[in-house]
Amino acid sequence: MKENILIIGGGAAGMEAATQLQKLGLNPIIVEKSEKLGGHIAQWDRLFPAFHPAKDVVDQMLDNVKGVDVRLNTQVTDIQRDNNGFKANLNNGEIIDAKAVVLATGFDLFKAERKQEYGYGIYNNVITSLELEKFFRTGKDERINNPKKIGFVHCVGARDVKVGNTYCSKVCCTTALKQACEMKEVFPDAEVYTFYMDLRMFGPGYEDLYLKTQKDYDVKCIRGRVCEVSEDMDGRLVIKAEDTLFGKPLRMTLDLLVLMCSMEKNKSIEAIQQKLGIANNSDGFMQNKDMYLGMNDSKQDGVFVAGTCTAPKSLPDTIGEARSVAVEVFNYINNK
Amino acid sequence: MNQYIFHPFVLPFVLGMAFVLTYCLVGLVRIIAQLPKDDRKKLWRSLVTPKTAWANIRDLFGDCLFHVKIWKRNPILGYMHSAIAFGWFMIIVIGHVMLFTLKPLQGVEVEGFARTFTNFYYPIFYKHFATETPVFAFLMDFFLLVIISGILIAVVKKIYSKIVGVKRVTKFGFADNLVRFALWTIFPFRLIAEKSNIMAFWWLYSIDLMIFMCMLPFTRYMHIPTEALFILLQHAGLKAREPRKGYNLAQLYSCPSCGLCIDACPMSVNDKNSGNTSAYFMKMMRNGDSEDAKRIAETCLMCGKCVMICPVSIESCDIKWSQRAATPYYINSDHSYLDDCGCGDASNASNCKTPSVVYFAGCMTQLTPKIMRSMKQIMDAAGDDYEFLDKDGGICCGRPMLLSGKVAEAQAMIAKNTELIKKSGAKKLVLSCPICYKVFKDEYQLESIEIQHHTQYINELIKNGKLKVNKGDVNYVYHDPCELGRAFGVYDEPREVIENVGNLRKAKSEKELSICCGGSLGSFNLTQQERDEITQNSVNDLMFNNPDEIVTACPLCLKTFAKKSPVQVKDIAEIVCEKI
Amino acid sequence: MIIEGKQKIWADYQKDIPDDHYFYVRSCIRQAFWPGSEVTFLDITRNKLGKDIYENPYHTTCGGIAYHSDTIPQETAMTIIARQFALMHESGYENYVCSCITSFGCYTETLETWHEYPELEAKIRQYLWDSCKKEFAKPKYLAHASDLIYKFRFDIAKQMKFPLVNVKTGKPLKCVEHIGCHYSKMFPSKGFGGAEYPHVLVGMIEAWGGEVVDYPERRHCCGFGFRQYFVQANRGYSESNTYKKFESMEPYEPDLIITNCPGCPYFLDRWQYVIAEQTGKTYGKNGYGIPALTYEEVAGLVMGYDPWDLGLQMHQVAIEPLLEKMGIPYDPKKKYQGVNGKDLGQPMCPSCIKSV
Amino acid sequence: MDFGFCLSPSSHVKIDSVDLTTFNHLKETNPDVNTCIACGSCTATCTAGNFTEMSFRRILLMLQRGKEAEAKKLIQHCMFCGKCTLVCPRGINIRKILLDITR
Repeated sequence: MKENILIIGGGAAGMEAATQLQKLGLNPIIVEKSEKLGGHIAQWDRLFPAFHPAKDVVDQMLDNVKGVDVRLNTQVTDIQRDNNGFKANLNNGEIIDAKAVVLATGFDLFKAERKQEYGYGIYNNVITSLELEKFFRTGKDERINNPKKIGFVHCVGARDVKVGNTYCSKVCCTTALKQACEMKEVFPDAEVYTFYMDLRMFGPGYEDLYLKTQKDYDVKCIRGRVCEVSEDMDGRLVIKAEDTLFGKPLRMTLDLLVLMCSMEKNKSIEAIQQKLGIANNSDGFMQNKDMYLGMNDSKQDGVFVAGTCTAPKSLPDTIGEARSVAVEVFNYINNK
Repeated sequence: MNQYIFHPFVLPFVLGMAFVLTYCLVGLVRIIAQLPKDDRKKLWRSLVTPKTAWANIRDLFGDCLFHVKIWKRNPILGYMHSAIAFGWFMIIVIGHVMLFTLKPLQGVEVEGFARTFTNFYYPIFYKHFATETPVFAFLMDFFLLVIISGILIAVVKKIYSKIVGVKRVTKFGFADNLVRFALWTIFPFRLIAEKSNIMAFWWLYSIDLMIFMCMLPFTRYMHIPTEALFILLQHAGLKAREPRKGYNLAQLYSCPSCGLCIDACPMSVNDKNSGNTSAYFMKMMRNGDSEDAKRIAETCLMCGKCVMICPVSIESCDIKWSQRAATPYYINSDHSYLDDCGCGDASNASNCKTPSVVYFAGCMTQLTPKIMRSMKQIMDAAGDDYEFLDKDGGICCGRPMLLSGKVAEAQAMIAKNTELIKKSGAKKLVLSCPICYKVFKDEYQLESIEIQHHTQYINELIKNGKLKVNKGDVNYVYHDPCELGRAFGVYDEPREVIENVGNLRKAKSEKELSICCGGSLGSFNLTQQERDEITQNSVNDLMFNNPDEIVTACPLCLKTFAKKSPVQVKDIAEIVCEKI
Repeated sequence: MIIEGKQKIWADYQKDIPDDHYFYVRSCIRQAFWPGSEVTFLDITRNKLGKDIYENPYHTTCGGIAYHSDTIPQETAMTIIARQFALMHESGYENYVCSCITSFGCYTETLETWHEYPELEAKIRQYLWDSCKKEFAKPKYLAHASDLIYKFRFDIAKQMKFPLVNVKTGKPLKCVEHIGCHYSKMFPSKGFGGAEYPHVLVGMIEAWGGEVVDYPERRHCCGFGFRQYFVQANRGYSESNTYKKFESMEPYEPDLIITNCPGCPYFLDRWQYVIAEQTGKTYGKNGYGIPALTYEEVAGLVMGYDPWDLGLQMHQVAIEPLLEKMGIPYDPKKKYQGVNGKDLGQPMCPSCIKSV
Repeated sequence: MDFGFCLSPSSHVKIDSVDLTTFNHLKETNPDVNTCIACGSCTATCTAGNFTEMSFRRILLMLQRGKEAEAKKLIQHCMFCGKCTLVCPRGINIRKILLDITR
């Protein structure tokens, strides 16, 4: 009989891990709390750096997990170790026995309203990066009315002790530039500004995207964090920042402000995480065994981690980890 | 008037001739009038100075008729040009000589004004009006055939230019093509008319001549009359001043648009840029198409290869420079800060002795510290007392500023550097950068101070035994920097130095044909990508004989080649230093 | 503007204020600037709302101005504060209410510091004993006086005679609310509504019928800034900050400014005069300024106190247009008469901004 | 009346009202101007910068922030030696841009 592997989370990491585990002859079971697979990436329109449709990737992944045992709208309510491995209770009353557990629980998007000074939820024309992706997908958002001036704020909820997140969320810089270009495509007459602290173009083709953003799309990148947003008489946004490269404070009026919300640890999994004895790292994400050779191992035997549950990651990083976790699990089962 | 001394078909010719003569005369007066007073004086003086007068005669024949320069470059094209030019010239000369021996067919004698008038067209259409002596008949037929043979080559060249060794030819507009067609057909028509005496061909012949002469001022064929004037002006020692006036105007009209510079231009490595070559630039300047001309003037690398290769010796770089200099600027430079800076002032250094050599590395060399280090080691090894003028960063030599057309602005830098160099008390100035070398040679008034590029300096050190070097077995190829080679003919010294330390291999194009590295400060407009293409082409040329290393003598060439070269690129100072 | 978003934040930033029995400490400079305000506060709380509010005659300055001007060390300031708390304790109170925002900031900062650094608290306890022989005690609740008015804003509304409404047009008055920086910018959780969208004055304005003006420079400091003002050469900097705020609020045509800090109404009031003298510009209609009032003065006005009893003649910017708008009767002759009918003397007439 | 002090001008750059004519004009002929990443190489190597405040990076920013007069003042110090162009990691044709600004 094939060994059961419990995968918690049906996003990119969970689906890819399941795909590979199935190929390796094991029986992965995905438990996904929402009504469909795909996770955050399914809410995305196009992917950086080459504007590749996210749907293509998600559809391919969905195709790959056909035949995998998937429980949607389901959550693990309790999990215990027994002689055979793990016994997990699901909220639908089902009990799953599994030899190993893969935590692919992903991330929560930082709640933009927590950065009160940006006025998300208070000013009409402040939206989040996720909402902008939805606009790209559906073409609908009543707050986006042919804006003439658009601003992007990087590091919302990242690199900021004031919200308790000191880490870099890794993907927001590239996402901001990608979205800035896309806005220029939708609104060619608009002036687009991005406000960054550092531009971290860490991956292949990302620096080219940056160059393209500047040269072809005429997006203006200003080094400085937006510190204050207000509304003027006409309901337009007045922002203040420092142009740190110029060494002067700067203010301008915008029609739309997009907040690049960072990744935070998925809090809904905390109870199960505690039951499994997985600690958090200093950034509040799940701690893996070590960051070099044990990145997929937790400190607990038989419990593995993959994807953004341990740190902010890009999609290729996540898929890479999901594949490597499959090998780790396979070796673990075979050596038992 | 008797039909045997006049026929209406001469009228088109007479009309054309009258027009072109008037046009040329007016043009001549205009150009002379546009010359500054001093230049005009120079011109008159040169005409009566035996030396320049002789040179004028020599070149008028050599260049305008025999096209000696083209012969040297390409014998087929040389023959083509001299066959047409010299042949036609001979027909005209013999025709006029013959005038006195001709017998009108009806024995009608004409006197007075009529005689003068008939003289005007008689030699051109003589066969219709008179019989000639056999010797002249033979000579006339002979030269007519010579011309036609030249035209045949032209036709072939037009159809398939590679057969005569030309890759790219200038592209022409309607007027140029029309006149060319007229030129090609004049002589065959004449031949047929003379042999058959069919009236229609006499007409065609005459109309062809009219088209040629009436259109001439508006086409490149204007170079035929203008070149003669240009030779005189050039020999008078005039220099380019206003972009489209005086001497420059003569230069512009002397360009035959032959297109030899198109293949020569390093920019032509990309076909898109072959439109930026001198041939097109001259054409645009003639047409007054100034926006495009301005752009090309600033795109040019100023490597001087087109000037070197030009069969007419037109100084196109100078014209481009004068175009740059004519550009108005709304922000003036302010280099007053140079007055109080004690930059590079090493005279307060610990050794109070007056150095024998003052070394000026230059801005570009500041970016290639290995040249500076090598030079220091060489000078130390040679035991020369030297002062390193811009050890801690100096002032620009002024050449880049001059290249942008700003003469007065460059003077601020020239003055400060002059002051610092003179203050050092040294009798010799050694430079590492040919860009500096050019401006120091041309513009600086350093009186008794000898100016050397380090290739010359090192060669001298080796020759007089002050510097001992070992010969290695590395195969080097030497790249002639434009501002050292073509500008000053410093070809031998670097080669002698290299042969002292290793083996010298030949590049495909050498010395005056050397291809610019692409990094030249002369160009303002070329993009990095366009420069890279030029660099690659130049590297390929240098790699022709598979050398182990590329050697150059310019920090900018060094930096530029280093990006694209498959082998190590070194400065000549560096390879010498390795062999001390 | 999405009001629900603000309401959510307001709901998140609430704090406990006890219903009765307060120990009240005054502000040094308010007594000089706006003597009517603290009297009115005590009168409203004691006589109109029926609360027990005690004032100990031995209380002193909190030391805040000296502390923020870098003239006394933190330990000294803390010992002064500890003495104030000890007086409260001796008087049998545990709910500490201060009139001044600078004080409120100092108290909050001190209590938080003691909480984080118990060894410092021990040190201050010793200092207090050494210097005053007083028993160290900490208040159970700390509130700013405006918190109390906020808490009882609806009770005041019930007794309201002149709501913040223009009697001629029937429209609500446009009110700018200006919060003292040290109210919640240092410790957002200590102020009603937090730091970004404080509710303490907004709540009063809404309860009393006014309309809040939210203008771009709402958060900006009034320009007092202690050292910027104390040195004459730096006063232009202080004035420029005020100028920036007025330039930003001007298009909204506000009828009045409500403040809860001693310095803010002073600077927002006096700098209007200086700006007018220097630039010729006034921000109200017809050459008048925009009245900058304390929350007690506004509470007093809506409850029907006589404007001159409230001390409104102490304002440089003429208050009369506001009184006309609200329909509050006043006797112009009594403006510069003291309580005993004595002539207080009129201010020198400014050349630009209207003073009557 | 002399108060002994006066309003100090705002240090804020008000992007809304900045006149970008010069910069936009420059951008048309030199799209490179957009691609500066403010690394400062040009400033560090500048021959004139050895003696003055000359900085191409700052000049570009000044033009974008409405400080054209200051930019034009700085540019007067340029010697057009071209070192900046040689060191620019983005391959911006700095020398040409500097020349164009002065026109």
